[in-house]
Amino acid sequence: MQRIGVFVCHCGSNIAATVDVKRVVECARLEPGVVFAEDYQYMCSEAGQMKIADAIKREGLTGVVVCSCSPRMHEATFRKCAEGAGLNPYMLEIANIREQCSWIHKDMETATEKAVVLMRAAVAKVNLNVPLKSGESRVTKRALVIGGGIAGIQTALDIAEAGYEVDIVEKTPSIGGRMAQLDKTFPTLDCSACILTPKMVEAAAHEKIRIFTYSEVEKVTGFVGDFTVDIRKKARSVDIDKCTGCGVCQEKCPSKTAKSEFNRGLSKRSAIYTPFAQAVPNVPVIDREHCIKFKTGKCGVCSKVCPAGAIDYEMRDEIITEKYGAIVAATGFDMISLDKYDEYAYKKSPDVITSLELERIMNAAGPTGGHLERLSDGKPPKNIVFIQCVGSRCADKRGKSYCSKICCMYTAKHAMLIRDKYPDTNVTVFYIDVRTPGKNFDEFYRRAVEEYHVNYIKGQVGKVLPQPDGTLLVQGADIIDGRQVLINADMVVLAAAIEPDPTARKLATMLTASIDTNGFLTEAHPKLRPVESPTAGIFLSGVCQGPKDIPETVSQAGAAAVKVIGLLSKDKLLTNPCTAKADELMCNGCSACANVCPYGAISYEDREVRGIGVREVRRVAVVNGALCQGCGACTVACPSGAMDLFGFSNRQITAEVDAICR
Amino acid sequence: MQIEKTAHAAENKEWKPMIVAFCCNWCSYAGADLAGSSRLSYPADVKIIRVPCSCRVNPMFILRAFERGADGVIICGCHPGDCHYTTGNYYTRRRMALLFSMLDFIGVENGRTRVEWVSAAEGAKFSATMNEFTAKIRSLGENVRLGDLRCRN
Amino acid sequence: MQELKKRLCELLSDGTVARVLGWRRGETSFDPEPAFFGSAEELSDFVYDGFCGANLSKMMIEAARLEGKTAVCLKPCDTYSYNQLIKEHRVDREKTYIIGVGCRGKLDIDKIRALGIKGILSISGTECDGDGDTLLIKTVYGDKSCKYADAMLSRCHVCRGKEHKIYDEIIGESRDTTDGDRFSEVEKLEAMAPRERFEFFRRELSRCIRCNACRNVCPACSCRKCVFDSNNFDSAQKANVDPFEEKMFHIIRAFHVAGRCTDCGECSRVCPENIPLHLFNRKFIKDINTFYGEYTAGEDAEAKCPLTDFDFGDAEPGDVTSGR
Amino acid sequence: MMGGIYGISKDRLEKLFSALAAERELYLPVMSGGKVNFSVWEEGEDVRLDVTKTAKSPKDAFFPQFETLYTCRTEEGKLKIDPEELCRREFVVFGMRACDAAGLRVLDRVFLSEPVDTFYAARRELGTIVSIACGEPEESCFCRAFGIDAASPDADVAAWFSGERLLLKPQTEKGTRLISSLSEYLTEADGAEAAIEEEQAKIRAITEKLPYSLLSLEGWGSGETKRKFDSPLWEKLYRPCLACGTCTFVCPTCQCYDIKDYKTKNGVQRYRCWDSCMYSDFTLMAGGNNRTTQLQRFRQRFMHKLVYFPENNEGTFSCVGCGRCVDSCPSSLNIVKVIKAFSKDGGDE
Repeated sequence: MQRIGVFVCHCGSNIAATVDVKRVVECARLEPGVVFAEDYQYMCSEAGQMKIADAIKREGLTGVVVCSCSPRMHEATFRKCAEGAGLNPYMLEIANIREQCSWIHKDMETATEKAVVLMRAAVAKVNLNVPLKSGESRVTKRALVIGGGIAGIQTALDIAEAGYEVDIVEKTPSIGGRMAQLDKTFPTLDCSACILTPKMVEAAAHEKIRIFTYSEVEKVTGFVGDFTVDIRKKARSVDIDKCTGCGVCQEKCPSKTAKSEFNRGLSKRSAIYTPFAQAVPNVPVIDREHCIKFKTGKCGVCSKVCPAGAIDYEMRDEIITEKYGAIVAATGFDMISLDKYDEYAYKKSPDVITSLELERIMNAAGPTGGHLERLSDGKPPKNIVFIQCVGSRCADKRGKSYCSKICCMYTAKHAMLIRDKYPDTNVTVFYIDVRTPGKNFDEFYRRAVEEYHVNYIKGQVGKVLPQPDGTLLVQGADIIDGRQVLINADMVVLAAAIEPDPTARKLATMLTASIDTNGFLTEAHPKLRPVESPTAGIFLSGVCQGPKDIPETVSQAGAAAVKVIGLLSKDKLLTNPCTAKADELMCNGCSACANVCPYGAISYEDREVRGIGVREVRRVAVVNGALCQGCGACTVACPSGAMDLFGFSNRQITAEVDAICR
Repeated sequence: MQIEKTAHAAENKEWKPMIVAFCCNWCSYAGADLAGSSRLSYPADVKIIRVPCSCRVNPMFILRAFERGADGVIICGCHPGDCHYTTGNYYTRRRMALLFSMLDFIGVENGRTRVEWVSAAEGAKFSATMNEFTAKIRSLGENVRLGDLRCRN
Repeated sequence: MQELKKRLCELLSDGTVARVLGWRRGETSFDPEPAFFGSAEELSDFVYDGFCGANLSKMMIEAARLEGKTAVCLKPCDTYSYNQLIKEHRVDREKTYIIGVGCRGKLDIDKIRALGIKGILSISGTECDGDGDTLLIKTVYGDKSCKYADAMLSRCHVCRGKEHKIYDEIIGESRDTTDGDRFSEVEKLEAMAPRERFEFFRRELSRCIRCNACRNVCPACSCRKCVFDSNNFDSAQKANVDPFEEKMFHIIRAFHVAGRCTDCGECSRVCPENIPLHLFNRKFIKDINTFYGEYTAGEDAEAKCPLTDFDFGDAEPGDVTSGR
Repeated sequence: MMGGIYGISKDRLEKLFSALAAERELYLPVMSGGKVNFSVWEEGEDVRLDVTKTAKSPKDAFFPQFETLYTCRTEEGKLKIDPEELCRREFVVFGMRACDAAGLRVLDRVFLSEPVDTFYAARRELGTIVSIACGEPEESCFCRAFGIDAASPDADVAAWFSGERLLLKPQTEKGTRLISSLSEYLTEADGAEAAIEEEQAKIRAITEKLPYSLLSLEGWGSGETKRKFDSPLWEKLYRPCLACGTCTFVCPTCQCYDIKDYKTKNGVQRYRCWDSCMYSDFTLMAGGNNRTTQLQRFRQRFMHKLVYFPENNEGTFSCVGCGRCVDSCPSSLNIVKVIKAFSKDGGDE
């Protein structure tokens, strides 16, 4: 039997004005298990807390009920107080007689009656409480960053700067990501490469950072503080240690038919290649699909010309297994496929391009050497039409319901750059809305309109029709003037929606991190925990969590890094003791609980089970306390009631029900 | 030979509905707190039990409440998609849809059970829901079809 | 049956299996009991006829603990249960040799008694490989007869088909026995007023004696310890004390097997008080089909149980009950 | 009036029931949901005296499946105990069979021996039994094996259907009182002795032909307890047992019960309810259970009925051969199979 103390708070007049606290105290004294009850002006005050602490010691209390404000307010306060007095903090429960009683009821009689019932329910629960102890788990002081774009690089650098080891896994041959493909960045118009490449180099050179390019995460097990990850290093066919990055192999390679991924397929590359000149590491890979040696067995030119003898056709995929304390997802984005947008003639005309393709065209290292020209005939375009929200804010299934966020700004950038460099080019932008919330963003957009005279038309484009003369007839609507607009354009640029990188979905499954309907990784709380996944130890950096621009990405990358650092700085993690646990003797091993666990916290083991008249090996559910977050989904899925939740046990809740209903 | 008892003859006291509300810790309990701090009243007949997630609510608890004389049971959780534990309320939704349908099937008035999604920001909705639900229960009257009469002793 | 018996003997003697799970001839021609047979000699008592209605799949949980392989005779409907047990890791497929036995509907001695036939001494025409549709019944009060179909268990009239969902080999022919709609009883109740439904269930459940036969025979109720036998919810009870306790027991039992129940009908078959317990399960099956799409528990050993699954667009509990 | 025989025509039975029920509670076999069970009679119910066996035995008129023993409650922090009142109303159980009446004798041995079970004793005192001879015994009947004569029930009033008449013969003082109170409806039956004898002869002739009637109980009863207990046959016999309580709960002689508490608003209601030796928590104690396997539990049931009970009760078996368990076992297991298995080879295999 417990020895319970009940403490009723007046909360000044907040409670006492509507609840007869003395009567609550009197009723409490009659409850089974209650050995002490008193009331006080402000239980949360130092003097109030002293009363609780003193009573715990003096009366030898084994349980405490505080009738006061919401547990969301002061449960932690009172539990800490109880702990200070030598009582297990989980032996204390709150009866919420303020928010759920005194504040909503006017009649003293009614409110008091309800307060007594709430007190009884809390007492009934405490009668069944058991001391709980947080478990401890160790922390591996190394972080894994998945994705080597600006988000991943920044996160890795920040973590490394704090002194922790960090590995970056990047699936392409070089880090750099989307930002490396950009020409200029808004709203400052500084060169993307100029600000990114130093960071890439810094990351590569950092003694705490290891970079696995051309690699993918294969398997993740474990939990916060103690993940085990298998990384597949795809066969590069070039020895990274021997290669000097001289580039001879790429020059001499006879197979030059592959489309350059980096240039969005607008140019060709050799079968042995680095994606771009500033690649980190500056070590090529052999694209085995296009390599003549791999296809026919004959060739081997690269091997012959390599002065360092770095070419290794025999190289195989390698699996590296490493332990990590935290994992950051920074898988970034891609543009949606425009296959279903026939009306814009993207597939039909080479002069209808996406914004990212325009970035490459405008870039000095791009397919046209930085000259703005039509891909069909190489002529400079005189009329360019930009179409916004292609697949963004889209009501139908072809596109995305969300705003891709960056398109308004980069289109303003493109328009401005074109007007600046080629003043005789007409630039028209069709838009639904122009959204420019960001530091210096609206000013930037205004400049495009006012200084550079970019022709912004509010309205959508219905059709782009390639004309026999090679021009493109753009049929749009101007909804402000309420008229149809026909433009003969030389080039049409589509601001295609961005979507999470396709690998994110698979990764989310591996990490048991949740994703939303659009495939973006979900944050633990949209406002208060925006860089954490609901799955402990998994953090989110960059566009994998939702559309964002570079400054936002970098700040989120930093924020994720801080969370990781905070985690890695601990030697041990305290686990939430209100976790589920299966009674081995009753467990059927049926897997129903594991099927509903959102955290992958339940596994099955063949264990020897011992009980009265029982001694056999059975398949039983085992809950990993470090992973379990205590939602209780498993407890209801379990038909036998073998699975129960500490702190909210079946018997505790039943007792509360009984106490309320009697 | 079934031992059957009929409902107690009208007790002298006026009948007041007894309503059990299970609220998830993260959204609905906070919503109830907000209703409180906004002084949005609802009947004292509603008594809240805090659970970590609506998916913690076992049908056993609901039937137990009815057995012990509750006249109505309401379960409140985060809106679908907003569950603190990502998926808990989706399971609640299925479980309760089936359970409520079954209760309806055996002839229990289907207004006695309810699931409502209430976010931490919806204090007003919480209060309105509880007012509405209590009114519904009042109109249905005392629960005689599910109660175990012994608990009234 | 001879072919089946011969094959079972072979399996035992060539060492494929260590034992056979089937039915042993009883004292009369209508009380065979489920039994394990360890040798060809023991098999002389083996029987498989119209009265072998018991679903043996649940006994395979026990068999999984025994040394060596067990050959089990499963009727088409039993194979659903077996699949479901695989899904729940309760049986060991590796240690099972499934003989899919033919079925032309199983008989219910109570149905015969309900026809006013008393003092039954023996019944012929019950063979599984026979194709007569009349049963000849010898009684102390003279010879009687009845239609095979009239003596069939209710469940056989709404059989889901005679296809074995899992087996190693099939022996014997099956015959379609379906002549009713599986959900018509449920629909009939649904169409009644709540008050009438309540009276119906009160009347039916008031006969419950809490013998637990329905639970103990149920292949989905395979819990090592039932919640109603444990104190986990303060719910240990064996008394039928008050009308509500039976409701609680039967509702929770049906809820626990929802999405897992294969509608094998054993619960109703064994109820000594003739309570139509299958109505609860069928109601859940019907609801699951309506709300979440057609689902047949035990059709395979992989599909996710609807109650441990969800869809973002699932119906709200409120819509579900008011929608009718 | 003792010794006389009274008759009533079948079509006036309904009137008789009304008269009986007006003064006291009347239990009759009533059909509901396709099953016949004894229940407190109300006007218009489907009374089925022609059905030989009710699904459940009528023992719960005397020993209900559930009954409250006392109630504790706290008032102002003080504990109060309200003992449950003993039965004070008279009642009649009409239509019991000879086996059921014999079953009560078994219960009497348990509940009326010291210490007397006052709840049972009070009901036994106030209950009058009218038992009807079995006009159409069924194949699962084997009361004869236990020396029970289905043709002449041992009860307060014995009754026989004869043509369109029901003949009633009071056999005890209670029975005589009951019959005299019904004089308005009954007539002294002429030539009844002969009619009864004729009916009895018919019943006995049928009983002869029933498959289990000649079941031999040789070797059962006291003695050789250990040999039977250790018999390897149990291992084979128990296998199909589902561990349900059907056999126990339909049985007219099973007397085990459990005592439990039900939490009420401000205390507990202590009640007892039938228990079954087939259940895993039967006789469960803090330190565990002395029978941990189903084999042991299964064996207990039959050893108790056929060995332990006769050992302690001058050879009386705790089975009356009503055959309800034979009819209702989901696995077609039953006491007949057990008795026969042992009689073949004495249980040594």
